[in-house]
Amino acid sequence: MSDPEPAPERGEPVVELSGITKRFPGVVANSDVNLTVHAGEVHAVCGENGAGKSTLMKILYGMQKPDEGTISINGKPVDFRNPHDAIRAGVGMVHQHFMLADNLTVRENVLLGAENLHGIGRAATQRLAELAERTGLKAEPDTLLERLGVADRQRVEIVKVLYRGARIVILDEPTAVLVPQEVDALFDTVRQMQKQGFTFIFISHKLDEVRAIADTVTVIRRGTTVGTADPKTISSRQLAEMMVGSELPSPETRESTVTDRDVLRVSELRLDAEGSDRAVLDHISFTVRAGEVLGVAGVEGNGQTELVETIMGMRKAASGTIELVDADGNARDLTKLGTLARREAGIGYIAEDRTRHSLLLTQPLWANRVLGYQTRPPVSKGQLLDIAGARADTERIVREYDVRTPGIDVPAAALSGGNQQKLVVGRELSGEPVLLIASHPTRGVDVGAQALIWEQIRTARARGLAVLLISADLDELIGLSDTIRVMLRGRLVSEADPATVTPQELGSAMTGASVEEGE
Amino acid sequence: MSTWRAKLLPPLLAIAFAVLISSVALLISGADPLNAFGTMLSQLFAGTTAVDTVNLASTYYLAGLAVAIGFQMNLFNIGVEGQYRFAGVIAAIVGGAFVLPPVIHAVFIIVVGALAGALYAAIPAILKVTRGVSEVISTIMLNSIVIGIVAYLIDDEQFGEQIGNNVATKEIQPSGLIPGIPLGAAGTMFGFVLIAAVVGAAYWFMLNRTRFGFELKASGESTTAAAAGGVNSKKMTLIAMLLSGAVAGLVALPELLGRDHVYAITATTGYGFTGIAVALLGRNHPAGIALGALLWAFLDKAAVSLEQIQVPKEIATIMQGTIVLSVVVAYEIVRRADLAAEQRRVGRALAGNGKRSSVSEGGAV
Amino acid sequence: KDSGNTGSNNAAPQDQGSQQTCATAPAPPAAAPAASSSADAGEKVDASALRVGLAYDVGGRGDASFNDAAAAGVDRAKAELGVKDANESTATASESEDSKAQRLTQMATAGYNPIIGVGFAYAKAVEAVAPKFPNVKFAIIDDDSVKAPNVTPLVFAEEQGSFLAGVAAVYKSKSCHIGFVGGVDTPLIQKFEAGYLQGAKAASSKVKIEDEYLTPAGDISGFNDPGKGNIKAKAQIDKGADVIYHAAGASGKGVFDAAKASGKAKAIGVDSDQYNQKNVAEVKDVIMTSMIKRVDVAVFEYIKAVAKNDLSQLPKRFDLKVDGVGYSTSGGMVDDIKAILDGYKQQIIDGKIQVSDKPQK
Amino acid sequence: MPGWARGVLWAVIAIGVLSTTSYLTGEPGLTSSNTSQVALRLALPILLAALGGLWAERAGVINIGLEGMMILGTWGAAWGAYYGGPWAGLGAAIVFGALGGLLHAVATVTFNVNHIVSGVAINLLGLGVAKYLASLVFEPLSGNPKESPRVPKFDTYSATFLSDWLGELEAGQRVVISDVAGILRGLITQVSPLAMIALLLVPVSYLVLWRTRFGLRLRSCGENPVAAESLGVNVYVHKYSALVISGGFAGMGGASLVLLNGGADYLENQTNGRGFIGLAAMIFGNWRPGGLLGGAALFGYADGLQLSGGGTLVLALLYGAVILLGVIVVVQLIRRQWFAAAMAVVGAGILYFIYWSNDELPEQLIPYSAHFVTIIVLAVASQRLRPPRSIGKRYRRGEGD
Ligand SMILES: Nc1ncnc2c1ncn2[C@@H]1O[C@H](COP(=O)(O)OP(=O)(O)OP(=O)(O)O)[C@@H](O)[C@H]1O
Ligand SMILES: Nc1ncnc2c1ncn2[C@@H]1O[C@H](COP(=O)(O)OP(=O)(O)OP(=O)(O)O)[C@@H](O)[C@H]1O
Ligand SMILES: [Mg+2]
Ligand SMILES: [Mg+2]
Repeated sequence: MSDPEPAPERGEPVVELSGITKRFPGVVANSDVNLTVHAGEVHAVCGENGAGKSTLMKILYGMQKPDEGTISINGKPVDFRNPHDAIRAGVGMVHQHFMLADNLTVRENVLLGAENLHGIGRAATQRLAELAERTGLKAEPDTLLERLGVADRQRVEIVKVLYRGARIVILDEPTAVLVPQEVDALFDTVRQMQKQGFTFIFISHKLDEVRAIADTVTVIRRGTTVGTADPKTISSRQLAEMMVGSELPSPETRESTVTDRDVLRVSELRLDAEGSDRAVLDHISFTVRAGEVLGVAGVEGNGQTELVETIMGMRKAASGTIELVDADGNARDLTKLGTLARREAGIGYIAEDRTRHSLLLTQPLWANRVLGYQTRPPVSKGQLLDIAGARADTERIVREYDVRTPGIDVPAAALSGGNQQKLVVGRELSGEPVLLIASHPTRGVDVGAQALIWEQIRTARARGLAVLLISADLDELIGLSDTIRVMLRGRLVSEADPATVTPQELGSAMTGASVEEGE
Repeated sequence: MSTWRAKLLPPLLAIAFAVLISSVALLISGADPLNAFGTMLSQLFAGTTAVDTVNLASTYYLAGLAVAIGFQMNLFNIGVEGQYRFAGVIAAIVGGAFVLPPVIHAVFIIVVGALAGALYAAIPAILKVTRGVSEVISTIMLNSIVIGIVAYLIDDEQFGEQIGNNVATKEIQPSGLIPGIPLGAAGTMFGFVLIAAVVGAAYWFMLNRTRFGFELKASGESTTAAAAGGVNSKKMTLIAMLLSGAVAGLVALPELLGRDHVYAITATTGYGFTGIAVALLGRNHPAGIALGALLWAFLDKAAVSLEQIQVPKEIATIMQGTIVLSVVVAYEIVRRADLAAEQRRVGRALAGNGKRSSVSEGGAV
Repeated sequence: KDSGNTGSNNAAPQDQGSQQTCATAPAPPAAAPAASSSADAGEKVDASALRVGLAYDVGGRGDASFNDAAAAGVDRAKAELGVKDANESTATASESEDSKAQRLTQMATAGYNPIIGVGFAYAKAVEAVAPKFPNVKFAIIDDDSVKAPNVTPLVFAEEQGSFLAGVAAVYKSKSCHIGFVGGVDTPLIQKFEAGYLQGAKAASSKVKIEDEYLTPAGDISGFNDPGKGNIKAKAQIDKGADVIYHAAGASGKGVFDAAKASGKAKAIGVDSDQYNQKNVAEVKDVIMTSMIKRVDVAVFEYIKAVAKNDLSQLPKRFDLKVDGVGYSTSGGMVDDIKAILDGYKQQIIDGKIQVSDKPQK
Repeated sequence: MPGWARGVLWAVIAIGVLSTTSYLTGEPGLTSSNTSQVALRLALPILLAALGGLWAERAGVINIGLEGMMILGTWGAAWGAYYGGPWAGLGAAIVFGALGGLLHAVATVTFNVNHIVSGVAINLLGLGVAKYLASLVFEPLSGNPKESPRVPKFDTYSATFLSDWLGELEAGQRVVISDVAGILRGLITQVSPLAMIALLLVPVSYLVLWRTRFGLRLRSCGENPVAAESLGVNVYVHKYSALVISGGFAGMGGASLVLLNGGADYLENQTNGRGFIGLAAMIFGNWRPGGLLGGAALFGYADGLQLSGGGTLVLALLYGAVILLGVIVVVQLIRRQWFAAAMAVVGAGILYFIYWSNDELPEQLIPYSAHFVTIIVLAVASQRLRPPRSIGKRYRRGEGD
């Protein structure tokens, strides 16, 4: 890799990682990584899935010990035995996967481990309120964390870091679950704090975000630093090439393949919240046609998850009908069927949370191929499993979808997120589905894998597959969809044309700023 | 190879450690450990002890399988204890009430036992599925309640009859019994040992080769993923619990049909709890459970011979506890050693294949 | 703080007028001083060649109950008959049936002869093992269901001894209200219950009897829970009972404690002379008598008979007549009614009173 | 509704149902002071075991080794009390139980042993070690390897003045007032210090676990240990402390079988499954101190009733269950839970039929009344059990994601 221009100096180096090496069984996560972060900057770290970013940050935060290498904070060499040491040195970290306890309150989550700072009484409450104000956290301190949405959880994480008086804040993929407005709000906060002298290390796959917020960017590939650049002068395309050594893919749909044959007809669907008659979904009607990608936009928590799970039969609709039409035009009422029957009728399902809904983490890859298809060839014959068939078909998916794995006998947990996702996509496109329900199909997946997944969806669509796409990534949504519907508070409120709509317009429709335009 | 090492070393380490701990206890109480262990081993080959051990192990094996089925679904069926006793008394009553042609009679009793076990397991299963009652509580309660039910059924005003000072069900006629396998002076092995082996094989096949077994494991591992994959976890809970109960229903039968022919108030209790230990020792694997059952039965039998040389037989209980703990600790230690070795090997070959052990325990990933 | 013996101050209203005696039946004629039948110690028997095997039921030596009594019998045989080698082994609560057979087999193989199974739980095991060792003599306590030439049953007439306990209870009850606490509801314990009820009713037509068990058959915790025995006895005392007979093994301790705490009730012990037992010494002043079951005598007599190689003289049943059962007088609390008790005893021995071994409720 | 209000509401409903039943069936025994006194005594070991379970499980460790720790406690209690009086006995019981807890911690926390395996092993070890020590230490003293010599017990205390006044109220046989008086009076008469400590430990556990920094850290280890670790909490230390405390409480539970008047001294197998019942009471109480107190009280009450009242009182209790189901039917109808209401109606019908058609229940089943009651209450009460999120999961420092 050519070494691009070094970024202009900004103040003293506050973090210096040099020669960091970390090995895990079977993998070298970091090898001889060097990273220098200067005071008051936002320093982005980019890299593919599994490049070793999180590992590096965990080392800086004292959660893991490097096998080799040294860490200096503010010019002084340090040896962190645990996060407590790091916190004392002024390092705070917001983790890629939230580090929150659902059954504790917001206050408890923040105070945990930092009770000495302001006690657990009034002083603590007051400090908490100040920080909540600063980060825009609206939740009451005594609400249980499980009630909060993702954006608020993110805020709680940031409050946690600030509460501990961190001056160096690590944000590990903080934007993966946020909508544009929320990302903007986050960035505002970051910029404001940057002015107050905080230093940020910011990890993201989204290159435009990196370009928007970072002062410096360091790229990591396969565990080593590839180089450091100034994001203001480097293009996204160049950055991506540094990361993966290939072209930046784009989600743009080429020519339209929409036919006039209906595949999924949903009408007047209604879902009630558990144990009450409050509607979570109401008056949901739409149709997806063969060869069409119908995108659903919406801020998380507005019913997209529930919609998908209702169509899949994992939740029971209170009223309304769901019909699937096969290639010969025979409509089949799915409303009363169970999940398995719906899958057998030809629905493929990429769930939004792959570890919870798509994978058996401790089971080998070939067993994961069986999940959801246990009644159908090639993975089963009658009541018996066809293990040879399942293995062969898993090999096929690994090949066709470029799943990077040492073999098909490793447990799914041993794959990185992106590779897990490729496996899931491969599985759900097996067995000739007529409809694919794809929830956040590329969430947390690196650009290479993302391109591959998009390509596979497009290919299937060209063959006549109908796709219901849910995504928080508005570029993806606009690029892939033939039609976009916006979901707000359990209703489909408006429609947008992906050819003309901008992410900003879509974002304001999603937040209800333009409800009146719909319906 | 490392897999063999990972499988066999831990139990050996554990037994060595347990022997060490017990030796200390023996020395404190003034006994000679060598003599004690020598007696335990030599008695195994004296008289019918070896065969008795296998017979007892068949009972433990069934109990272990019953518990393991529940564990596959993350159900903690402490209730095997209650289920086998309920099934035992029902099978004895029903079996003693009729005379059917040979074989048919025995098969009939076995079916009744399995059904009765499943029936008693249906209570916690239904409570769990419809009302969300924790199976741990309900089975703990049902384990006690079964004592009352057995006492009620066995009472001579109901189905029992008094023999001397004992009370037992009516004797099952020879047509209902399962003939033993005579081994000369070594004793008679229960015919049920073979049936237990068949049940074990069926368990393995069910788990690894059938769609049902897959669904069972899937919902045991992740109810959410299973649900998205079209597996109804409530249904699986119900079926797993009933199956577990049905196997539990067989636990009393080796002794009932092979030796006792009646179910008496002096019938042995506690097999269900032993089953938990045995299942865990065998890591829910049918062959592992078999080894666990044999080891456990051996220790039980050895305890009896210890008394012959005036050694406190609590030593056997202490050894059982120590073995259970040290087997699992040893597995963990060996696993960690393997992992570290793997880590060192990484530099050379990158595509390591030793990852499996780390995650196969459902550990933090 | 509560003072030592606070009685339960909300006891049921008592029959204050019960100073007159509760007994309604006329006392039986006093018995002639009986010649004790087992006391013909004249002849000298040498059993030094015998190696005795003793297989205990759950509890074993030191259980202060029938296992202990069996041990006492062997100890006496060692002292008086010169038995040198006695092997003892104890069952555990959750062992399987064939462990008992294994125990007997190991003893037989090791050359022990005779071998005594203590407790009816050994019936099946003896039945299975005895035929394999035709030259070894087996005895089994509390069971006579095993029919084999080399097996000797050693059974007792617990109901006869308990009959006397019932009579004593009636004579000592001020409220004419007595109680029975059984440990586990088995046929064996029902014999104690049956005799007690019959004895009490024979002595009084108006006596009120509380009659309860701690656990049903099969739940041996009833013999092992003094706390529950205590609550049960306290409840009976609260209802007005003032003499309580227990046949509840270790749970009996709780019964004594309840009687002691009430400050007015008395208790009747079981199996051995509990007045002299160490672990209830603190409350012995409430143990007015105990129904004694002479397992020690049976074991001793059996060993002696084996040594003489003449089992025919052994009683078929150890009953009142052969002093296999009886009552204790330690503490002197029943000295005043001794004549009455002995009168009933004589009537039973003479067959004028037949004591049933099934409770007539 | 806050937790304490819910607790009070349940207590009020329970007393209401009991006094109604007592009035309708003419059985004052349901609410007599004697009954509540016995209930307290029987509930004590269960309550302490349940508290032990609470501490362990709040820190994320399943503890089915409570039974074994209790057994160690009974041995320790007898040994300590024999040589140093009841307080020394209590201390020794706590230490012995805590040793059991420590072993569980070594196995589950340090070696990541499956929690249930370790619990099963500790139950075996507790039994084996106690037997072994008993034959080593007690047999020479008592001549009996199964039993300790008699040991000194705790004195009991009564609030005499209050008690007398309540006694008058109780004797008055006025509806509700007498019932409440009876129940209260039982709870303040002849109470041992151990009972007071145990009852006090319920609010103390609440305060420590929910209102102190130590408690917060401890609970966070049960909810999300990786998050706790990421905030600098030493998860190992907290899990260890929780298990030692858990074992100590279980040991106290053992002591409550040995050191109370009228109970046993050390006696082999005397715990007889109470550790498991304690675990059940804790789950019943939704892993909360107030809830587990309710579970233990329910069990102790039902057990006491059958022991001191026999079949007739149990039958009366059955009648009470019918009334309770009636209340539940109304509640469920208001909540528009038609299915649950229908189930409750059916249940009430069956129970009423049993009540109406029997003068006496099968005597073999009566000793298990408490077990039946527990199941019935669980089946009709709504189930929103919420175990700590990371319970039973393995945790190793640095292995989280
Ligand atoms: N706890 C662990 N045990 C074993 N290997 C690990 C562990 N954590 C990380 N790894 C390895 O380290 C490599 C780097 O992982 P890391 O999580 O740092 O990637 P990343 O750059 O954060 O990727 P992503 O963008 O997907 O978050 C992975 O490929 C994995 O093989
Ligand atoms: N227990 C483990 N054993 C071996 N490798 C592991 C283990 N846990 C994680 N890994 C490795 O960690 C890497 C990253 O896994 P992880 O689940 O953190 O995904 P990720 O890189 O963070 O992806 P995403 O960004 O989508 O979350 C994988 O490549 C995998 O090889
Ligand atoms: Mg990462
Ligand atoms: Mg990662």
